[in-house]
Amino acid sequence: MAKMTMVEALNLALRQEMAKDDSILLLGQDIGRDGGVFRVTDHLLDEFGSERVIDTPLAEAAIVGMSVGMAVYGLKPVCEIQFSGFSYQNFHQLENHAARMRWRTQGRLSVPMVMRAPYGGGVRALEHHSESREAYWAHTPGLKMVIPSGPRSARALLVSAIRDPDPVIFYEAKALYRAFREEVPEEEETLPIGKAHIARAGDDLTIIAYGAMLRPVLEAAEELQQTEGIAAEVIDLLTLSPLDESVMVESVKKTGRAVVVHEAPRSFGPGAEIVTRLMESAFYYLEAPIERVTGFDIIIPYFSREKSYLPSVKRIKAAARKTFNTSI
Amino acid sequence: MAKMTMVEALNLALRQEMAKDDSILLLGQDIGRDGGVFRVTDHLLDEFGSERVIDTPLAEAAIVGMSVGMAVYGLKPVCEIQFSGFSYQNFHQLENHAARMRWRTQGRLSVPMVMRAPYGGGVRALEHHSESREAYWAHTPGLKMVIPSGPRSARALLVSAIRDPDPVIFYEAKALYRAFREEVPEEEETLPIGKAHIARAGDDLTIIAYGAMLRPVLEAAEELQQTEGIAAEVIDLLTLSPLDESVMVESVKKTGRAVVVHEAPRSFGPGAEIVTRLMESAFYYLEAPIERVTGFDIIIPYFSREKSYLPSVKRIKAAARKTFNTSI
Amino acid sequence: MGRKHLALTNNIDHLSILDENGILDLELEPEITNEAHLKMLHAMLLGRRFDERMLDLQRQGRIGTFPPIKGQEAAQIGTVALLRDSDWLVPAFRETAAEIMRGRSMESVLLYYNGYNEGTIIAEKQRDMPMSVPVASQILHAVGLGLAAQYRKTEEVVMTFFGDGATSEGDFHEGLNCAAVYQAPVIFVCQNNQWAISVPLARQTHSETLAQKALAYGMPGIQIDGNDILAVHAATAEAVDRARSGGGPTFIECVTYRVMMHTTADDPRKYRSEEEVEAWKKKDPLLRYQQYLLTKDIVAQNDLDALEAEIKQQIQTAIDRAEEQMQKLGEPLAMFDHLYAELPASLAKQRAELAHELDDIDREVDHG
Amino acid sequence: MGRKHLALTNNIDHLSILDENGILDLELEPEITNEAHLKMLHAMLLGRRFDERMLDLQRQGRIGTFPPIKGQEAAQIGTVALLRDSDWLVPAFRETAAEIMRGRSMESVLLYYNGYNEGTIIAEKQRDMPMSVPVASQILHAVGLGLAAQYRKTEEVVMTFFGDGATSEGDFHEGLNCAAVYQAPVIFVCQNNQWAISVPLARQTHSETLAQKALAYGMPGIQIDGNDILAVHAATAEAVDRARSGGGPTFIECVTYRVMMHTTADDPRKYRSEEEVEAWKKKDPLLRYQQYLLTKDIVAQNDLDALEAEIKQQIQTAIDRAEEQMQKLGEPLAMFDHLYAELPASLAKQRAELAHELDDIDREVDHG
Ligand SMILES: Cc1ncc(C[n+]2csc(CCOP(=O)(O)OP(=O)(O)O)c2C)c(N)n1
Ligand SMILES: Cc1ncc(C[n+]2csc(CCOP(=O)(O)OP(=O)(O)O)c2C)c(N)n1
Ligand SMILES: [Mg+2]
Ligand SMILES: [Mg+2]
Repeated sequence: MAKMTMVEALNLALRQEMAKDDSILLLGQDIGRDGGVFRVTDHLLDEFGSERVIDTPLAEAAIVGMSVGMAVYGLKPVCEIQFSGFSYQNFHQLENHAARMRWRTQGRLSVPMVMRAPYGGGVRALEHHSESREAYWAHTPGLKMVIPSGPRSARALLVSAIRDPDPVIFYEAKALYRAFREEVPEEEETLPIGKAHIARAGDDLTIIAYGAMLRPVLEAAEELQQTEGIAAEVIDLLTLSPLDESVMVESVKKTGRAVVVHEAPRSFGPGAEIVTRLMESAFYYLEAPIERVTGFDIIIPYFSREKSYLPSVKRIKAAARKTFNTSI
Repeated sequence: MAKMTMVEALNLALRQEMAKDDSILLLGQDIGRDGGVFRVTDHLLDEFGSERVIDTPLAEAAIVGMSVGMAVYGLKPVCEIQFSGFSYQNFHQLENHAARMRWRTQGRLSVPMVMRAPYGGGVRALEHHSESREAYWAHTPGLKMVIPSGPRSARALLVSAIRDPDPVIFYEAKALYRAFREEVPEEEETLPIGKAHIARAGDDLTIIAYGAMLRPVLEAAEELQQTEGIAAEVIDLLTLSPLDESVMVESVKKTGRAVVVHEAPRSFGPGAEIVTRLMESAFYYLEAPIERVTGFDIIIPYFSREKSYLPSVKRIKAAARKTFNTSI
Repeated sequence: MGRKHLALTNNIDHLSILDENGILDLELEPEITNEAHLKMLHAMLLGRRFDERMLDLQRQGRIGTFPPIKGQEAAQIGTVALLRDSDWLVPAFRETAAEIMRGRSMESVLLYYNGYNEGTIIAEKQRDMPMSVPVASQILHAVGLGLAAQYRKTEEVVMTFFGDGATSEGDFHEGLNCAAVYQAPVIFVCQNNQWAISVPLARQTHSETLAQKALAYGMPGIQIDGNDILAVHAATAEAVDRARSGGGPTFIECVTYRVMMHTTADDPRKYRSEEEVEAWKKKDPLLRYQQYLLTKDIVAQNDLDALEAEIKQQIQTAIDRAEEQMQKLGEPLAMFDHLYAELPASLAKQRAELAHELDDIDREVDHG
Repeated sequence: MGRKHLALTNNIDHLSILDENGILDLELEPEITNEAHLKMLHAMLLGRRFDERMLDLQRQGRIGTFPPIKGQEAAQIGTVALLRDSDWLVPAFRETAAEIMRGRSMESVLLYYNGYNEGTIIAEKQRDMPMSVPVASQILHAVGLGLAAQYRKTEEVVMTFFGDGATSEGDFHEGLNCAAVYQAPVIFVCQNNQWAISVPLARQTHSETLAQKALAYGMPGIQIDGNDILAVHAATAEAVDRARSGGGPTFIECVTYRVMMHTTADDPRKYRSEEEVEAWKKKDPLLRYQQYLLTKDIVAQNDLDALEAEIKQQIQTAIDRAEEQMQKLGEPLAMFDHLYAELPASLAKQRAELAHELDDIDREVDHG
């Protein structure tokens, strides 16, 4: 197995799938000669030609709208929106069409497309380049919303997303693109969409996270174990929608305590749904209120201050401890 | 006081505010000669002229984007998006700009605009005309999200929204437009944005709702009282963002039980945030899991089936009863 | 150096062959077989009569809101007539006649306007998209289909429809621009019916024609009398041939008129004059075409009468069938079907909730 | 009847006055005062030198990613020079020189590219919008400002900038269409620098020029040599006069070139040839303009030298000040300021959370 960055792992997924299935096409801004601004599509133009690796004009609604048409035709477009902060330009194409085509035609036409987009902070990017608004898509019926947490899950989930018969929004944490390497097998590997992963086992507390937040969460869990003897179970959601309720509920039934972590703004954010599902299905097991560690309800600040915005190990640990202070 | 429909009450709010303040302009599709497809702007063209009641080309991003520019200039645009299902076409203008201008310029420029849009089901409308996706806006930092529940609150809140120094998304339940009449005073009346209203007092159970759902909730509360002796307190949120946490929390601290009702799809919907706030601040007072009565996580079906989709009195009552079955 | 006019590759032409007075430009008259003429006549007449009948039904409360097409039959039929079964149609929401000519059943239309999801099912082999309500959004799907057809090295072409109002939307622009960049085999048909609900063309755009918008994309564009089916047919044939042979997209502006209300929920008297409507009624595309066919002896008056009777019967049969079908439809649980290929667990739970509730109702009915 | 070419109201001209070889079209040479020339020269030179210096700073890690403007100074300065203080500038993100000429401080630019929100503050009386990153989105704000100025019956005009890539976005289309419908006093300046990151113009649109896109809106459009400040100035003067006198909007395509990388995060060697870049460097707008001013005796060589020295000093002062300021900025709690006019209760709570956390850190630092 080779050690790969997430960028390389995503590239591998695309390359291998494209080699196997000529109905897979890529489209997006600067994905051809340039290989994408993060190089996820590097060299794919050379390998598959400009008919399959299509640089588009600067038009997000077109990228998604054309993908809808291609998918209806029977192709499997994997489009890239250069930054998730520019996916609002194509919101209507997803909500009005991609999410509805199968349902509207009662299964006759469908839209097996993937929309890839980098999301999240932590890489000192310009404005509009660091947002984390996965909740918009998770709340949209008809879409699936997937967020891998590292090179290996990114590769496996992207393959699954491409093969999925329905439209998948695939968010890639910029902060993870080159942050570390992981063993990624050359041979095919997939992960089921809609299944969470227990990234660390523990009996005292459940911490639920996804994407770039998994790493600080695991760090916090380790420190909690080391310094305070708290054994945290860490759940990596991997898919936000449909949400894998049972894994979370089982864990919390065991631990009685939970912390939910995400970069997205707090209010009406993904954490609220997670908390609510736990409340609905594990209410009588809860020893303390569930804590949310999240971005604040503001625009993520320009990069000199973004660290104070993003959930930190310290903040996660503080929330974890709070679930043990159950005095009324 | 005259008895008015919600359409008439909204029209009154616009007419009176425009007469007082010449910086208020209306723009939108068919709002001029036609008076809006729901007649909310009826006769305003005649009264204020085409410079202030501006029919726009069929371009939602333009409607909102031009409003942003006008607001920056110092005007107070009140724009209409013909149906909230078409507001995704202008999502980027709200997220990228309206919501950020004050913050980006540290108070130097601001966007005191209102985006009005009809939302929700129950009027046998065509596809894309019955959605309830207020969560998108409530989750967007920098916006305020207001949803009145009848003629009188609609009039008072629209006046407040127009005077608000920040961008307000103002959703009007189509199902309420002509459903009933209410006394609406001719003289000026406002309601504070960000404040919920206790629509019915009670000690046994808290039901939280807004917009078109208030009426079935009040009906359910009345029936629960009559038939089962359950005294439900009903909270009409009126503003979704910023959320009036304290009113809800106080009520649930008293009742120990809560039901949240909305038309929007359940997952990652507004109810999740409400449940979570209650969990965070009234956890130790809760006698039972909080119930959600909501739209399902699907597209609202075409109108022959929409009734089965929308929360009904029956469904609300069943959920209320469930909060009293606290056996584990 | 200096200041010079730029010469553009494309010119914008206006085309009219059979005018409102029945005068024919013999040189431009297209060659159309009698069989093809009869097909078009049938489709136009069916489109007209079905539309009229739907309005009756709506007024009787037997269907919900719908957008009448009256007056736009030539623009719809003269274009779609050129498509093969292997080509794609991507309609907006006012192409009922075109959709039916392509194979959509009248039952399906009736189900749709009665609020049944079953009304957007596309029949098995049919290569059409369901109608699209969000204005202009479907244009991009047509470009995607065109690119797919191009990628698969087929001869298929894609035809998409939209109104004059749609030309103001960003999706229109992005679609035409991309189609031109990729030289996709797409025919963009704009039914310029002068109105977008209450907004007249002059408030929709400041350009003299819609056809000239093609210049922005370096794309051939043409304006035609959209009530003249011969002109529509001729211009479309040119565009389809070009697209099929790899020559790329074309923009066709059909100048026509929305004789009726925008939808049955609309009252056009609020914003336009009777005189304007009356003037346009004189340009009726169906009468003009029938007159032409009679003059050319392609049909006789009694053929027309027979056709009317036949169509009346077809429509009645469709209505009867649709009303019968609706008795059987309406199972609420069907709303959960086909959102995803497989029902996710959380949705299955919600479906079960509704099933339980419906059971309760049944029981209440049974025992109450 | 028949098939006829349509005559359009507008023609698209190309304008060039001072070419890359220094040859001047005397008839078209605009009348510009010496004072105005010196202002433009200062602004162009400052724009160039500041850009170069920022690149150094970026390479030294003293600022973050930024988009260089080199080669586009004439397009920015020849246009903005025509604005009054009471007019509005609505920039995209590559108009640093234009913004500075309008009054933005270099410190503000440095703060912005160092990730400080203080870098988008607009100075008190300045009628400019902050730079806008989402491509083409700002175009609509310009139209809104123009409508507001029109409504208030002022003589103000609005000038907005965007790139060649921006012309593919829906917002571009909706903006120009609306401006033309309302005859809003807006000047749309497209800096066609041939590239949108790695996408060359030919893959951005199939039209021969960008200027001709104005025809879609029934709007005057002109293509000019954007490296020729005299042409830029002349075309802009015409457009500004038209807008100011109620004649409506104009679309100006400045043909120029992005000599440097898209941003400092970009490597253009991946997608374009050195030869192409070298060829364009020969068309440098600054050298051409300086030569013209020398020839015309508007400046002498030692004026230029003095100007260089002065600008170098100005830039250094700005950098020193910015770096000093940054020492004092960075209070994280400031991120909660100014999102709303008044801090809502729930946000106040979150602010308190962060304040508490920061206090903890202080204490840890104090005692640890
Ligand atoms: C994106 C969007 N905005 C608004 C509407 C509401 N609406 C439906 S049809 C229509 C007018 C369409 O005009 P045009 O494109 O000329 O088509 P026509 O109705 O004349 O056939 C409007 C505004 C919509 N369906 N979609
Ligand atoms: C809506 C949107 N999509 C994508 C991007 C990413 N992006 C930033 S600049 C750019 C290219 C812009 O090209 P052009 O308009 O020609 O301006 P230039 O960079 O050449 O000045 C892209 C794709 C963005 N900022 N906004
Ligand atoms: Mg129309
Ligand atoms: Mg460019």
